[in-house]
Amino acid sequence: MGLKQLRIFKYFSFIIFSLIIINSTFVIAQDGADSTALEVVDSLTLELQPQPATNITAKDTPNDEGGSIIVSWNLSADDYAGGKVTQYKVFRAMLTDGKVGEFEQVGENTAGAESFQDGNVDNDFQYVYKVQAINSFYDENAELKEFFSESKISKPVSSSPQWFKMYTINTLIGVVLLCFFIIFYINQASKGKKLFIRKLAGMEAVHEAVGRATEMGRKIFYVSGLGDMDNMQTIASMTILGRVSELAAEYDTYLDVPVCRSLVMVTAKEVVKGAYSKAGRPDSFQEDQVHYVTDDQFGYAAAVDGMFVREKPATIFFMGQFFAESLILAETGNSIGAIQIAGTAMPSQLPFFVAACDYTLIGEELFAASSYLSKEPKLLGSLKGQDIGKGVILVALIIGVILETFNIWNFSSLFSVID
Amino acid sequence: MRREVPLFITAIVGISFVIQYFIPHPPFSNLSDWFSDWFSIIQACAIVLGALNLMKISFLKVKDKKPDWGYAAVIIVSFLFITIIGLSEGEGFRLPGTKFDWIYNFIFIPLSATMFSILAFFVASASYRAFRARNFEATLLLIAAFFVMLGRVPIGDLLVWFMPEGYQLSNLASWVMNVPQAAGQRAIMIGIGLGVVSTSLRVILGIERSHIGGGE
Amino acid sequence: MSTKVKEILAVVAITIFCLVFYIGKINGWETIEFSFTVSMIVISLLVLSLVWILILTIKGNLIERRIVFLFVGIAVTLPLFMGISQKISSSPEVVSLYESVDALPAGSKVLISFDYDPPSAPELQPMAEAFIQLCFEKNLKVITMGLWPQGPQQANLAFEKVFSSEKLKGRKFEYGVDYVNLGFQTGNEFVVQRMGSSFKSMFPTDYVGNAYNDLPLVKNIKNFSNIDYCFNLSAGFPGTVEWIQIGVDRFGVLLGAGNTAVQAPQIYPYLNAGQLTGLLGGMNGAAEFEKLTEIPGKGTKFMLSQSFSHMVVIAFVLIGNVAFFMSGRKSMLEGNEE
Amino acid sequence: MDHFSLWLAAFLTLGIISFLYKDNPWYKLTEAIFIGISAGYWVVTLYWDNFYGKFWVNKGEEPTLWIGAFFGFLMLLRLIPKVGWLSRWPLAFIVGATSGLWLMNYFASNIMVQVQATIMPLFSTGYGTGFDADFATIVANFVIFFGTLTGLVYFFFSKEHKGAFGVGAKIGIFFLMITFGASFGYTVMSRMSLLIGRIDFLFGDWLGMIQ
Repeated sequence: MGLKQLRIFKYFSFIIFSLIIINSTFVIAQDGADSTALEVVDSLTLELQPQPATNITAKDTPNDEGGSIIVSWNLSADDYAGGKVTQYKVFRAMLTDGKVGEFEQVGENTAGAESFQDGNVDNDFQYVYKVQAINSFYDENAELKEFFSESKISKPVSSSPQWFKMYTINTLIGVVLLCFFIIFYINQASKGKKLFIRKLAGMEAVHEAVGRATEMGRKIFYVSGLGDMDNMQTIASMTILGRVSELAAEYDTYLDVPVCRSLVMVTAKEVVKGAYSKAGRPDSFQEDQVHYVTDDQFGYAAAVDGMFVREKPATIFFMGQFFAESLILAETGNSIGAIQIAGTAMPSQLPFFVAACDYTLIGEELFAASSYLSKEPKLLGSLKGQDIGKGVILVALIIGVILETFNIWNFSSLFSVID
Repeated sequence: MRREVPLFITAIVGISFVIQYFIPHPPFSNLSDWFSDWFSIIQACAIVLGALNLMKISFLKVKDKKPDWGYAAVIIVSFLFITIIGLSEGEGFRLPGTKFDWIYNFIFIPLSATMFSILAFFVASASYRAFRARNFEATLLLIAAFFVMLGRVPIGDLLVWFMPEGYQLSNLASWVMNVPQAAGQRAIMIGIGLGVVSTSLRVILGIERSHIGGGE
Repeated sequence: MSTKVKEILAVVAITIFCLVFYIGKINGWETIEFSFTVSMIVISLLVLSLVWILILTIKGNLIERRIVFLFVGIAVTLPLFMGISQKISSSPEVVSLYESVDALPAGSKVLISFDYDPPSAPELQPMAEAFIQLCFEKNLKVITMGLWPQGPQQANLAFEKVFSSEKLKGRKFEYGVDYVNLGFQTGNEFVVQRMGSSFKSMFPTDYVGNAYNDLPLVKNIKNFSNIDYCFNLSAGFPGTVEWIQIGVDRFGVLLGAGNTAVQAPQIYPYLNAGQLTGLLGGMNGAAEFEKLTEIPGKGTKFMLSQSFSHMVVIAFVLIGNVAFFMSGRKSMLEGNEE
Repeated sequence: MDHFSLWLAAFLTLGIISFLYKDNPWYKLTEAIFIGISAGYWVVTLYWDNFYGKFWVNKGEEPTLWIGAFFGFLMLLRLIPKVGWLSRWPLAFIVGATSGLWLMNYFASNIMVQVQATIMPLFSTGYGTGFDADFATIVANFVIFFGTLTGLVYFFFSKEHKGAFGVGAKIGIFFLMITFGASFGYTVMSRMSLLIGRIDFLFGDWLGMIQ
């Protein structure tokens, strides 16, 4: 060790020695845990100890339900690629009557990180934070060595819940606008205003398909897919089932509804029963028309496939959320020569429905189908409202692209949904 | 009562769940958590109905000696078999080494994985019999499918070995997926978004009410 | 001979075949691998039979479904016996996934959600293995969970495989410190939603029953803000879409995804919109990722069969269409072929 | 894996495959086993995970869970025809909550975010970077923009697809078809992978013929 280094060493040990004294004199609350690391102070420590993080700030996490505080800091001077800092540890203490309590570690973050979110705090209590810059590594004996330096303590902070997520204001405006259009046109329609709705090929064919089954004296199958009742596609499918079963009741054709979710079974029973009584044939309804098979995707597919092959229905409806089973079902239905009408919002299954079924409702058309089938003006009004929404989106797309292309305004930021 | 209360429940619950998106403050912040718990519990109760329904239909088949009644008996036996074992096994029924786990590994997986894999055969059959270039649209569908299928396996690049790096079938497939395909998907997605909003709204407003038993 | 007798004979023949090879397996027979010449002969035979099908079809009689099935079965099985290797390219979405993981500093916490079950394992398991191994090679901490009940089992299988790999053999990984398997929780997308406020409320214990707070790796993880990277392996619902809608859009996590090929096209718009850092699609995605990470696995092994199967499907579409145009479109559109 | 387990798995696997030949007793047997086992599997899973795991274990700490249990109880009342109509309440609850949640989730993720992603400067790699895009990027930007635009036009319900609007819708349908084609290609890929996985089981794990 050269003379110069020796001098620096002496100089530093003096400072640290005085620090220890100051520490033990003024901060009695802090016990051994912190000072132990300072015991073995040699040149190696000095060399390996990183500079502390600076400018520690803590603030309540905005737009949340409370219980969370964001701690941020400026990087230690030794935090760069290849620098000494490998990690930051964040410590927290509660502040009661102006007195700082015991610090405990609440988390860590990797080198290069400038903040940490502490989600384990209670609302309306005061806290202070400090951050340790850590240099840890395995030495030649494969023992973990750790050196650290501590930052100053942050100003006290407390967390609280907010009543509104400020950054969702654009979403709020958008959704209110869209709902307004829909409700407005529903109103218009129920006042008797005539609205034009284009033909949906699949829905035009429903009467014909049900009629065909009646002529042939065969069953109709209605498959509502794999979704449970917490799925909008299934709910849309149930409303379509209502219209289809009404028709089936009128034509007096047997409608078979195998389902793979118990809740869907319960709902479908309500729907079919309601439709039969609406069509004036409550007695034709049989409880077992709607029956549960199994919750399992392929158990269900195997069973329904078997039913198709053995009972040879004249008409099959596939409406709702479908996955891989769509192909087995549609292909088998096609091979027995049934008329098939399908509708789903699952893009991955659409090509097979398009290929193997006579008519296919694509995406949004599935949601429009029940309105279309009902021919009820109110429901058709909602389609018009949707279209206005679509128009607004088209205009926004065009204006936005022009503005951004010519560097006038970052229009797309209006549609951001994250903070 | 029979119709008004459900409509009321749907409306109130629906509106609260729309609001919870904007308000982080309790109790709104807890709503979706509660719903997920409640839904799980309701689901668990509802499956009793489903299972009873399946048992009833199978049992009637056996009792009336309808055609294929033997298979209905197999359904009943295998259902009871796994249910009794699973329920008696306790909370850790799924851990490796349990009887339930054995049933899962050697009965359930082979069955469902095979059912899944025979889709490959149906795909091939559908390709041969159903995918026809009937018109321009269908032709476009097939061409896109060709390039993607070829571009996504090593053999595709082998077929166009003469093309320079960066212009091979795999690059073309990537382009199709990332550009026109993504544009189409996006249009479908936006459409679905509008459809969902509109249907949800109709349900919440009580205009669409078949889920609680049809029209009137 | 009646059909019935033939069928019984076929079943008997298959049974004997299986028995012979099973007994052979027990007695330590070697696996079979075709030489290059044999492989080429097999390939030519396959091509010839396709030509035969083409001729038959043009003549106006569509071949039976069952022959199509049989052909597919053979064309997918035989390549598994061939020892031909192929050059695997790398698509941008796979590269960007690799780079985003590569950029993570050592010690970062990576959450992997296993949202699939064994039937989808052929596609997703190779991704899981390569991804976990990459994490360990880069000294990242791995936390796994599942939105599907069978997911955590798949995670365990992947860990076992990775620990026994050549590259990591000498190293020790401590459960609870280097990796944790949190297990499965019901509630679909709500699980993700709730993890946004608290992991612990969703996973009070891990897969084997240790309390959350007893696991050093996770005890200080409150929610997504303490996670550096998420990776989701998905075979449907709930899966990548839910992780994007809630994890990314609401809580701002950094997400990469591995999907079954069926799912993947739907994910591209999200990828395009920057909601995902990268995407592995299907077995091809797995093979490309294996190549980038230099961890060869089943994805690479199965690629030859995959190539063959694609060629077969393309051939069938072409044959169907050639016949369709040559024999007049009308008659075939009307006829319900069987 | 012992011999019995392996052979059982193989027996069931081949039983399902035999359906490809035709509907036969072997398939019907495996199908029946499949239906029974899978229905039972879900009963067990839902009981332990949902009822026991969610409700029974936590019922003391979380009083709100009782509301769920009450709804579940109402659901079971279907078994008694006289008061069966009460099961509409939990249904109404589920449908209402789903509607509310989906309304917002889809509005945000499918509309807002996708619109945001589609609005981009056509000649730049990002906003405010100047006209710095290369030719390929410019083409891609244009295609994505017009593809999304025309695809949306196709979905208009209240306007006849005629004139300029009809042309838009027509182009839109082309994009949808490319999308379906790509989906088809990927689905083929996926299905074939699964078949390969199964064949690997038969010839690898079971018969030991391949590595």
